[in-house]
Amino acid sequence: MTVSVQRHDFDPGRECHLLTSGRHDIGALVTFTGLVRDMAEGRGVSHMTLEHYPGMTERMLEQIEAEACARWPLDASRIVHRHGRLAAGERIVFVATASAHRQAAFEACAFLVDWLKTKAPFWKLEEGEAGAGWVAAKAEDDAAAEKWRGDRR
Amino acid sequence: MTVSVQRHDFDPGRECHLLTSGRHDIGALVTFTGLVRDMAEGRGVSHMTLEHYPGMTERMLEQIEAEACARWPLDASRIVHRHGRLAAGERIVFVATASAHRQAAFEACAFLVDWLKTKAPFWKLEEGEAGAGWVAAKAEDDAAAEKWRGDRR
Amino acid sequence: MKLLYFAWLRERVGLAQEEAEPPAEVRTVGALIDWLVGRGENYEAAFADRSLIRAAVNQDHAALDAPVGPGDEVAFFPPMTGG
Amino acid sequence: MKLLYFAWLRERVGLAQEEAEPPAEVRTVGALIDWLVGRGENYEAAFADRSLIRAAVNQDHAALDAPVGPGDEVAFFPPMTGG
Repeated sequence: MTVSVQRHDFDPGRECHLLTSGRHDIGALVTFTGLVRDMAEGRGVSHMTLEHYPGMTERMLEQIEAEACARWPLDASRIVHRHGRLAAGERIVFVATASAHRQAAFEACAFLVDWLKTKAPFWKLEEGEAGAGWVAAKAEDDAAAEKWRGDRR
Repeated sequence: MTVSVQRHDFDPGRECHLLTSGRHDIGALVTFTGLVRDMAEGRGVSHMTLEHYPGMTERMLEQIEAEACARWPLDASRIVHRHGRLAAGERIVFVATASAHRQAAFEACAFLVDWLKTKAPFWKLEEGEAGAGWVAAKAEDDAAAEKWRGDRR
Repeated sequence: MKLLYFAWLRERVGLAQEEAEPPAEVRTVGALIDWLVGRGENYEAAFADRSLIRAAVNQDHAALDAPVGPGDEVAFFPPMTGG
Repeated sequence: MKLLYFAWLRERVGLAQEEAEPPAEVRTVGALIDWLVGRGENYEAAFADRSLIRAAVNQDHAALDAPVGPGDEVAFFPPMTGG
């Protein structure tokens, strides 16, 4: 159950290894990797700069991870979120959940990604053909986060 | 969109790399890794032998992968399934889905795992303290596969 | 006709595969099972609980009323437990 | 009171952070925004559309009616877009 907020890249394979090595009680490991797309709503994107609120970011990520552990029987979990300027194709975020059973791992991973998007203080500045601009929050992200609210276990 | 049925282990990190490297259009990569648990319904498990139906296995995995690609806008997908005798803690199966958007990647990955369990001709022989025995299919796995039936897109 | 058996069906029949020539009136998976059961106790034991039998014809899942004929590859196995 | 601004709020205010001493009657996040807007055009532009303003008090998300006081760390930012 650890959280990292960092400028440098991470290695999804190594993260998976650290979560499961030496553990024989894990039946399912689900991971999500978010990457910088070269296209957003029809606009070309060359780079993405992630600004964040140091201190609060770690607090929020730890809070949502604790919430996931309270809702699902997780054996391990991990969140890595990068900040700074990233090029198209680069990794932004990694979320992994391990559980005895696959449904818990899938649901907890989707929950973490949905909540992270609306609760962790990150802001994306997109650079592309049309110049630079702050990415607007999506109503569908709020809806995705909201759907877990009534779903306490 | 490739499928492998093999005796030897796979490297989740390398699989992720192969799916996304050089691609700048992928926003979300979701992976599922299934592992041999040392406990199943209260019984200790030391090893698991996976028998399969060579030929049909590959056909079925390709069919369900094609079905996932027809239902969701996937940029890439991958299924690796091992057979033979595995020790507790070893990896059994890897499923990965890549898409521009996270919801498609999450749903398609869960779908592939659910369908694989009820359509791909694999059978597990568990070895443990209490001797060896064939694993019985779970009604919950049928139910998990069934829930996607009405959900065509 | 090529017959294949997997998992505990293989163990109970005592064979992984065999060539068989059922009579011409055996035209479905279900009729093939009936014919096999008449061939000996090992088949009888293997097919005792039909609710646990799954079949494939030419490597596609097949129901009991699916047609079978000479030259087909027919496999019998318990419900699958992969993944 | 320590004030922090992020993303386009930071750009419009023209500051990433500042120390401020609002009068004692400023007791909520909403009242703090009202007071800031009176301080200059940069604040007015930053807080023009309040539906796009989110706040945190001492690094926890806070609503407009959340209390603020001397010694608090108060941050203002647009809706989050991480992940």
